[in-house]
Amino acid sequence: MNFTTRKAIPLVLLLLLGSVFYALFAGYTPDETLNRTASYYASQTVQETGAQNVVTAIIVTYRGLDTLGEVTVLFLTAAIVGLVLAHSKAPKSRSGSGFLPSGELLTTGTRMLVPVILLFGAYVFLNGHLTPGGGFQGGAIVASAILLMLLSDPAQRFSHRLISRIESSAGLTYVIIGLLGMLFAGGFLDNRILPLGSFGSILSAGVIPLIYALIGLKVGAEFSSILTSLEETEDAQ
Amino acid sequence: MVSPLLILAAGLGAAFLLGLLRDSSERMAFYLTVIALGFMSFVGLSWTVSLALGEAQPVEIYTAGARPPFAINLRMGLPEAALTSVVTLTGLLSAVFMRRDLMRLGRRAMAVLMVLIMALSGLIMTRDLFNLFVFIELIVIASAGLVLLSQDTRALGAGFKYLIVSQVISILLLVGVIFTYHANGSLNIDDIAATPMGFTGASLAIFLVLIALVLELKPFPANGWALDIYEAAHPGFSALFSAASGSAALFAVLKLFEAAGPDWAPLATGIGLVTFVGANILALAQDHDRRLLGYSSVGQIGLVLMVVGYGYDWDAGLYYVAGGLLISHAIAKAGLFWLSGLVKARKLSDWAALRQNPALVVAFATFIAMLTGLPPFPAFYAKWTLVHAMADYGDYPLIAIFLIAALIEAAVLFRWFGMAIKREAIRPLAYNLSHETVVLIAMTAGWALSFVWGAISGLDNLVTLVPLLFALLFLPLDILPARIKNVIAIAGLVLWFFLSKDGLDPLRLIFLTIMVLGGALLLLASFHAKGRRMGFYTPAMLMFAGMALLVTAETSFQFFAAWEFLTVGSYFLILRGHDSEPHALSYITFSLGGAFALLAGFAVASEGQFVIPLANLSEVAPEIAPYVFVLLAIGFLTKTAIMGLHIWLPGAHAEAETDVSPMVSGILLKAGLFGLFVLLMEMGRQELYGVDLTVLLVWLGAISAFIGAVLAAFQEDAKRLLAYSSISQMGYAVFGLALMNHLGWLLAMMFAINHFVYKSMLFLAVGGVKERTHTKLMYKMGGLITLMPYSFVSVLVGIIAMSGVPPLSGFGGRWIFYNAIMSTDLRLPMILIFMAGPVGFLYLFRLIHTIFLGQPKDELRKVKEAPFWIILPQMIFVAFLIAFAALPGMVLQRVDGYIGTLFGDRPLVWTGRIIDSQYGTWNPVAIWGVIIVVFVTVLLLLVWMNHNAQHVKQFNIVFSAERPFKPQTTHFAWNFFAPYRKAMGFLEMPVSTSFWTGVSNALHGTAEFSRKFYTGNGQTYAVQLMLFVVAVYLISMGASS
Amino acid sequence: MTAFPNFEWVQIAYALLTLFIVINYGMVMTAVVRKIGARVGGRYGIPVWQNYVDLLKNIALRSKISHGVMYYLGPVFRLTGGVGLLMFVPTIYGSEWHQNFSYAGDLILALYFVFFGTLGMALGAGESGHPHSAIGVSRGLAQVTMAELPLALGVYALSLQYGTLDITKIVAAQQGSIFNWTLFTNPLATVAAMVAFVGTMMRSPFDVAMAPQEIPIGPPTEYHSSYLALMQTNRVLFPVAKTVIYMNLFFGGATSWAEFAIKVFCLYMISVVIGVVHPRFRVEQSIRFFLKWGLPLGVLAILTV
Amino acid sequence: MTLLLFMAALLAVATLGAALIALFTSSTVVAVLSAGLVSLFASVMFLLLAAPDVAMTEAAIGSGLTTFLFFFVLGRIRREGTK
Amino acid sequence: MSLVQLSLATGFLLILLGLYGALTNRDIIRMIVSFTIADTGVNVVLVAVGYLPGREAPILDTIPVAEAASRITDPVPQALVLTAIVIGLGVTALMLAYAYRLFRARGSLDISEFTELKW
Repeated sequence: MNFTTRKAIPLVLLLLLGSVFYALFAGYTPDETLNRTASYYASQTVQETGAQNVVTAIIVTYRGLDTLGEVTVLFLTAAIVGLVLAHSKAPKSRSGSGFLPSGELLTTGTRMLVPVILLFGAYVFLNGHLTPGGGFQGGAIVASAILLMLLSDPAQRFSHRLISRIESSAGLTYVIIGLLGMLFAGGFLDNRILPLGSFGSILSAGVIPLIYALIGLKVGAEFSSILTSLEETEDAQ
Repeated sequence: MVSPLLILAAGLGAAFLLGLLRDSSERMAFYLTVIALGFMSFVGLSWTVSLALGEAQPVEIYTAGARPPFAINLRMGLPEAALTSVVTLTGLLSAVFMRRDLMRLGRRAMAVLMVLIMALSGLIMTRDLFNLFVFIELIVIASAGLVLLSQDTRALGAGFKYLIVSQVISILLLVGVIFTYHANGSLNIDDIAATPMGFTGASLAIFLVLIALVLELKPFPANGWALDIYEAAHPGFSALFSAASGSAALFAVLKLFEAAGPDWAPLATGIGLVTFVGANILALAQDHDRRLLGYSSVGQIGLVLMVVGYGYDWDAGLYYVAGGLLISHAIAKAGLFWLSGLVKARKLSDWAALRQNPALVVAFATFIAMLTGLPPFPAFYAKWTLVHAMADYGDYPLIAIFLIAALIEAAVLFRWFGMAIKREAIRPLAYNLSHETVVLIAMTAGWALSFVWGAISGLDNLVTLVPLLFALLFLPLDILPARIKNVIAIAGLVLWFFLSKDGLDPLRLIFLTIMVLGGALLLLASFHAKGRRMGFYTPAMLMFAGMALLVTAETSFQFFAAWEFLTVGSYFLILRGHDSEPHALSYITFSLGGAFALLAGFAVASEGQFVIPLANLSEVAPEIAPYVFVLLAIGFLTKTAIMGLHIWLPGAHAEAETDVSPMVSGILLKAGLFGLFVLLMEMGRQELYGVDLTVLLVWLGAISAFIGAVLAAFQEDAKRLLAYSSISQMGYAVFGLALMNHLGWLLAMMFAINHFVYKSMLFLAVGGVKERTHTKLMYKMGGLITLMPYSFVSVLVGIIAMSGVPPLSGFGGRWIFYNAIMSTDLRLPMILIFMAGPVGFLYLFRLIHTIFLGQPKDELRKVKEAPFWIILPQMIFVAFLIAFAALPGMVLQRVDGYIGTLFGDRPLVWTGRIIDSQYGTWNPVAIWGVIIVVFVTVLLLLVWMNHNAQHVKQFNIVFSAERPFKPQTTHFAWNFFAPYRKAMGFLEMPVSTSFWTGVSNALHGTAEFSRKFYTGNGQTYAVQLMLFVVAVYLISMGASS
Repeated sequence: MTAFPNFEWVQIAYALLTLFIVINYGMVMTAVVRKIGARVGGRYGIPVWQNYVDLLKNIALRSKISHGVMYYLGPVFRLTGGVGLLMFVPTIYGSEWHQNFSYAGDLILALYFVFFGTLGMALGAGESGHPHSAIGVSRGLAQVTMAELPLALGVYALSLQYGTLDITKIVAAQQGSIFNWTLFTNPLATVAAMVAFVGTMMRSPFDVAMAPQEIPIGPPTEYHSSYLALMQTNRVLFPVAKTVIYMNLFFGGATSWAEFAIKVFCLYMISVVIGVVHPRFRVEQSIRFFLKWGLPLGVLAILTV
Repeated sequence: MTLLLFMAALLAVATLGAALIALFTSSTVVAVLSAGLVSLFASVMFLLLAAPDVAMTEAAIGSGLTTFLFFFVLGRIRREGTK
Repeated sequence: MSLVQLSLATGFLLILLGLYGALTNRDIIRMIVSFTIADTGVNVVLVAVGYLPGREAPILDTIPVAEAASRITDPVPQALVLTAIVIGLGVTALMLAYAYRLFRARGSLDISEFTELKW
């Protein structure tokens, strides 16, 4: 395939696909009011879940199965990345990302920042049912602490075992909570196995904060696992 | 009942639990995996069983304590339960299969596997569109991970291509999902069904969803990436990828097509059909086993997709058909992929290693039979029902395309099977007990499901048929010595004959006698085999089972199933021959082609029923009757090897084993004849475009009779000569039948009996000679008369009988023939028949002369008479021929009477031993008397004059004024009929061979050409994928406008 | 003995009488034909009793060897074929004495029994191991495949015409006037059949199977002495028996031995005359000849009945 | 409202511009950074579309973590490729 | 042109650009980069489709529950996008890991080098 056809065929194809998209675009009119699903959530979320953040309620409860799948995606990715990299015998070399030099400032800054970041992450996922943010965002923030540590000291080793334990326990607890929902409430992942508490307080919305905390831990652990797997080389293990 | 959600929870929980284990405790991790998968399978199976037995009702599983569409819900109905069982069980078995590699890679790999199975189950059960997407992504990621299990470094590239394509698919899917949500205000699949959109503006959204899901099914031609995975991945994973992922994705597609409404169904039908056809054609050019399996997977899934689109409103019927196909596919494909793990090298021919383990060969055969939809497997019922439904809708072109593609698929698979049976393995089979166990479990599951499908089919449950079970009995008995098995086989045949003979009309009784008792008689020859003779008795008994059932069949379904049994059994038998691989393939291809024509014929005839009594063929509506007739006739004529459809026969009959040749020639061909009998009896004359089809048959029969004889005269190979002669003889029989008068039918009957006797006898005799001389080329023999006198006698009697010279029974045939043609208006076809008669002498004389007369060769001077057990049946046949020639009435009179009731006339008058017709007389006893008296007198005269004749040595002849000393130059044998060839050689032009070769080359050429599009470049695959989407979009928009 | 209706031992005597007459007639006639041929060619020729001399000489010859059982039986088959053929055909119409055993079958029996002797002979010759025998058989068989065709078609046309396969009935239908002969009622069939007749009489131009004038070739190559005697007997008997069939089918049969003698002689002479004036065909040439002439005639015959 | 729209338009142009750079630059590093920028701009757009949760996630994961993933892999490849 | 349309258009264009890059760039890393752009585009489209003009984020801290139905925007697409983003990251990470392994296997990142499996 020569240069022109290699680029021209995709171009033509994408123009055609673009026309499909254009048809979607042209036929789209924003809704005036919430559709039935959304209006159900708008009116029932508080009553049913006790969460302020409707998105959180949907994610953790109504579409909890999706979210369970979602953390499983990360779990899978972490596992596979670990598999992929653990079994590629890297040549011995100096460790480190190689293009980001770690200066004194960064190292010191890291030491100070890491606990703060971790705390902030925890805050984000514990308040997920009240404010924007939640397990995923919080998990990402937790992971960024690990990232910072990696950047400042590329030779740093993390306990894979610990990460994996956190990840697994969180996941297992998540599943068990889900099953408890089947036993004691309306179905798998029903959040009402704990009292809904007072609306707007941190200990409200049933089991949502707990789940989001678990998700935060799990996601944080998974991100960390992926990052460390990508950074570390085999010979260091 | 435990909640089905536990399947998901158990999978996930166990996956997470694995993370708590130490890295080093792989063993424990593995056991945990197996236990979890076992539990998942248990839940799935228990639901399947309770739902199937009606003990449980389908349930909706709500999550989060809210009703759909506000929370995700799952469903567990019978299809869901069944597919979940398939998925989880495949997962369990694959886990066992991949034990070593899983242990090598550790608990993380096991977790990935578990998540994959969980996600597949979720995909099946979920009723939420976005949840579907999540599960698909899980499947994609887990699959990409498991691809890495393979030690093959190329798997890496394949996995990456898969990821590229999946990205594109998920983009399309997400865009589709969100716009569907926007249009419906709900993500629940059932809500989409409740508010059908059809081809309105919002339909684009559902189009994107559908096409994205269809792309997950690897539709042709947007599937290069999937094939690379099949080729490179670990076989254990490929089994999952094909069986479990394929089934789950297909069910997802089914759910959405059901939801999207009937307007979209043609899309599925079209894509499915194109995929089925395309994949099978491409598979023709494959030499790599796993890639071939990949193509086959793609094709099978395409087929089911087609059914999904076609039968979207059949309810239970859809699950029966699609389920039958899908479950056959799943078991067979998983089984084959697992088998491929035991075979060390990757060429198709390397599967020859399987022969080290007969059980695995049986498994291989089972899987191939399941894939090709042979009875008694579920796909057989499914195919039957599908074609009948298509016929009911009047979609005849669809039937044709479907059956042709199915035929190509069968050819691909049987080509492979042939290689496995006939080629030499380069590398031995891997020894792995757990792998073997897994394969055998799959095989057992296949048989078990055959029972289930048979039981729910509302038709006959084929697995419970006694003859079939009898044939299968020989699988475990195969460890016994051949002689013991032979005794059992003969006893079984005789017993079955006496059990089933009552209540049959004389015509059927004769066919039953030829097929079952005749089989027992021929089996006497099998006593000569030494050792165990593994793999002979099951196919042989399968063939006889098919024939026994064929004769007693009362409905179209029974008939067709029996037909398939005998076809398959005989294929395996023929394949046993020494150089029979290509011939067996051509045999099975033609036979299945013919069988498919039968299937189509029955389907068209059934007019909305799913099975009809054979007798109802006479009540088919007049406007479709001719087409039914043509289809059925094609099916039967393929079996009788009418000229044009004959090219499979010479090789198949000639290369078969000594005792198999008479079975497939003497007996098997009668199945086609029997079919024609039934067809003509029920349907009579039919006209198509003003052509009387029976006249066409007369012509075909005459042409076969003539050309077959001419070709036989030109053969150097004794068994090929006999094979071509069979074509000629069957031509006579077809001719007689098609005359559509009493005597014509009697003629056909006479030929059926005679041909069975003398062809069996001749094949046995020639086979016996071959056993001793180790060649089939006649010019290499010569002068064997003194060494093999009994064989000579049977050939002598055989050829006299066959040529129609009085006094032997062949003459009776000719006499009836002349009487028959006197009472028909057809004249011209007779010319060919008249020409065929003397040509018969040519090949017959050649046969006896070049083998038994002339000069014996030095290397054959010490050969012994053929083995006793081969001679014995021949002598019985000789005795029968003589008796039958003198007293034809003992067999024919009742048949004649019966045919008389059909035609309402009595053209023959049987007075004592004399048979009179309106035109002449046949007095067999008198003929015998005169000939014997004259012969003996003359002989005595000669003895009186010449009693002291001395036997002289071989070269005591004067040849060109000198004594020859080399038999090679003195035995006039090679190209015996050179002058005839000079004059009539143009008839030898291989017209039909070139035609079929051309068809085959065209298909292979297409395959070779098209597969070049699979460049191996991931980007190109992505481009093809999008091209596919755009093309389908344009086509469906064009179709809807 | 229901197979032999009205059987009386005397019938055997009658049959033997027929046989005796026919053999002697054949002996003399073939000698006469040869003599005529010689005279026409300006030679003196053989005496008319020459055949008897040859026969006796051969019977008396003492060189008696055998190449095997089939070789031994070959001439037996051959002569049985000739005798049997005569026995299955009514010789003289209306004569109770010379109906022979024609009730055993009809025209079809006769037509197929023709091959009995040929086949046995070929087999016997084959066992002799002499390649010339086999070559002769090969040529003869190849030629006969086409030569018989016009006859078969002619017979088919004729039996359609008369609506019977019974030779006696066919002859009966031709009685009364010479114009009732098939020759006149169905000339096409007759001509077609006569083409076959000429083709199968083993005379030039269709005698490549035997090639009598050159090196010995053909089935009898290795046969000598009493074997040859049997074959010679057959060689005079068989053509006559065959001619009788043609006579019965196409030329009104014979009601007396005189008519028989004349008709057979005339018919026989047809092939002789043609043979004298035509050079020999190679096998493929004769096959093409029959395809070109015999086949269309036969087709016309069955189409116009 | 028009101000909001104007900002959004600007944002859209910037997003597309970053995307074009990501596609057509010859430097992989620049491409990765531009892709991160696309994500960042997109998260701002999510804010405008009243989706703070999404905005946070996109910023943290889409533009933050993803970019680092790229750099880690690029770094490994560079280290091993230069030897 | 409204905000929704603008975002939609941006999203679609990002998808198309991303796909174009993925289909034309031979460098595997650059293909992955292109896919992340396309993913972002999908996310933008998802959120835009769920947006109701003039409404607020679906967080009921300042909005009274009773008025929620008339004041908040559709929360469902946002929930979906959250999931999609995380999944996108997972896939990207996986592809990167693959890219690394492919590079290790071949010493090259050119996709057209990895065509040993074909036909």
